[in-house]
Amino acid sequence: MLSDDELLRYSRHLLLEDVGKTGQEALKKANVLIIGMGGLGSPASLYLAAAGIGHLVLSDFDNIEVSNLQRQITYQSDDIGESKVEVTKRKLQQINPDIKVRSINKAMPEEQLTMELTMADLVLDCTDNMAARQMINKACVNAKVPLIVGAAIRLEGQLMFFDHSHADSSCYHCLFPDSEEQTLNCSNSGIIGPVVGTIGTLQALEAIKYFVGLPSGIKNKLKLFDGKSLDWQTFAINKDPKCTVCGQH
Amino acid sequence: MLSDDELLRYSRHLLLEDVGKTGQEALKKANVLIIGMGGLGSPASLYLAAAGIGHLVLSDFDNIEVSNLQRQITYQSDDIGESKVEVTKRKLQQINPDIKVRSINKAMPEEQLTMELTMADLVLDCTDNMAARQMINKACVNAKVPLIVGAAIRLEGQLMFFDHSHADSSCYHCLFPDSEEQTLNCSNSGIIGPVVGTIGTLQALEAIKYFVGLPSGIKNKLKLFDGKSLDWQTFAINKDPKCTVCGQH
Amino acid sequence: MKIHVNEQIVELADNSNIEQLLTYLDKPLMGSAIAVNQEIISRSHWADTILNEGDNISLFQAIAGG
Amino acid sequence: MKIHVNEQIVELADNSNIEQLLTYLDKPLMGSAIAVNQEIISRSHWADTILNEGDNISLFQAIAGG
Repeated sequence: MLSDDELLRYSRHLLLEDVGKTGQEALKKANVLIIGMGGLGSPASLYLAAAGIGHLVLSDFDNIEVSNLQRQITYQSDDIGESKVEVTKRKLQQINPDIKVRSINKAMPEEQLTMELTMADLVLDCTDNMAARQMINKACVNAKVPLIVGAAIRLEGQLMFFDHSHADSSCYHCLFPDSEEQTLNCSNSGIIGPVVGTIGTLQALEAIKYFVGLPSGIKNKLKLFDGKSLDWQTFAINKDPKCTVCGQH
Repeated sequence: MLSDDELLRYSRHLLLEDVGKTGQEALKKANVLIIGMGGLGSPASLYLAAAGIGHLVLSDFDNIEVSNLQRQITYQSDDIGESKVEVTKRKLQQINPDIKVRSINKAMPEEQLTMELTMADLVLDCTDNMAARQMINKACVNAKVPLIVGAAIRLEGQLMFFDHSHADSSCYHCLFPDSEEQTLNCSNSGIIGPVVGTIGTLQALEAIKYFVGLPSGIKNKLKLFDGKSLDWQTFAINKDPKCTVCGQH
Repeated sequence: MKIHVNEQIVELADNSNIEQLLTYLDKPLMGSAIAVNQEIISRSHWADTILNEGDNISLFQAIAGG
Repeated sequence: MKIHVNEQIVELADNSNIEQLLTYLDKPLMGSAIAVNQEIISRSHWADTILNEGDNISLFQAIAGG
């Protein structure tokens, strides 16, 4: 049931046939785990809190640095030195006091992540390194939890949706089987804020669509974003039967 | 010249060949007028402030309402009733104390807009009604000021870039010659937050690219965004020689 | 002739122009834009733009919201 | 035969497979993904995927950043 305040707050959702009261109630019941509170996690968490996702769990181990402020729009100058998850939690509650936000101020080891997944309906991978991405993918495959992956660097972005609640879903490891760290990341290659912002915002969009029951256009697909041309390419990701993570090995 | 603090703050720009020190100094000198502080203006202004646009002018006449909070991520619950431009100005300065932000807390009549355009290098149309869009387009054509137009409703978005510093540019009126109000807007049709967020974020991206000297992929083009499929369509907008706004009438 | 309108096949008399298409589709002119093969056709050219077999027509409305 | 790799034309021996293309291009395998006509080909199929005249190949790197 939605309160009178909620009916007002979410009126722009309730007007949409694709959301309505049923959709808003589904958002209220939803549990989303967002891993990484940087350039992707900033807009993703802001939009999900604003939309009324009832339970958000935020995970990151970083403190806010001045170089984050160029693109991580949750943070302001006087937050420097504070924990990203604590500051984000506070701001999300200020945006939307109706939702519950829990923070995990550390790098989760695999066992803790697996435990968290028993309570999560959906995971957003908003991390910044290959080791974390592979670990999250593997844990979501094993726990059968849907995973929306975002990534960005320079003027390029990548977006994927693997619905691991379906056994025939492909996985991140089918696409990128290398666990070794890439040499390119935001700290050594740079990034334009709205590029990573666009990808994080679209992760939030796909999450909202998932809970209100709108089909995703990008399940088992990779979207490549070229921020120079604003062109998008779309690729189908077939399940690799020999995948050591999701295959019948 | 950039200060030591600025070198740190913008380090992820300075690492990019496409931005670098020259690009960052160009951002610092830039004057951008953002009209409308709603679902488009929220992310657009946050990303431009974060990126170090030196002079931002924000225009809106609305106060914050609870129904805005579902998507206008600059605002929080205890801002309700306050002026959108004043709250945004305060938050942008908290994100980036190095930039100058000026607020115009009213609907600008044409003469005031024309006066503002003498000080603006670029305008973002983040408004929510056809009358304002037509007036802004006409004023930008006459003042030869580049204009980046965003619009969104339900799960659909539109994005355009008209560089009115070039006489051969097409204009918004070549595309949509009707000044009469549309029946569809966010208040009566609803909107998903990250859809309008994606368009506003891309308006900021195009603005940053413009000042650092990166070519736009969308000049005289319309991008249509379908939030259901995440597909984008691109259309060329030819100048209409008979256009009553930009043609040789 | 056959043309595509927003990815639907439409059967139209040969040598029809855009205004005739819109009349045939009974679509509102107000606030509409139309593109032929990814190129917007200005309102002033709707009467003199003849459509051809296989053309891809996109018809959509202005969005004012934000 | 001629194929397109990231929109550049590449001349390649007939019946080449993806591994042979990557060797020919001297591109790093690590962190790379490859698509033939908009479909990703898993690493385990690079050796047995034969390319055909006119194929559109997309070759790109994993992005880890965020």
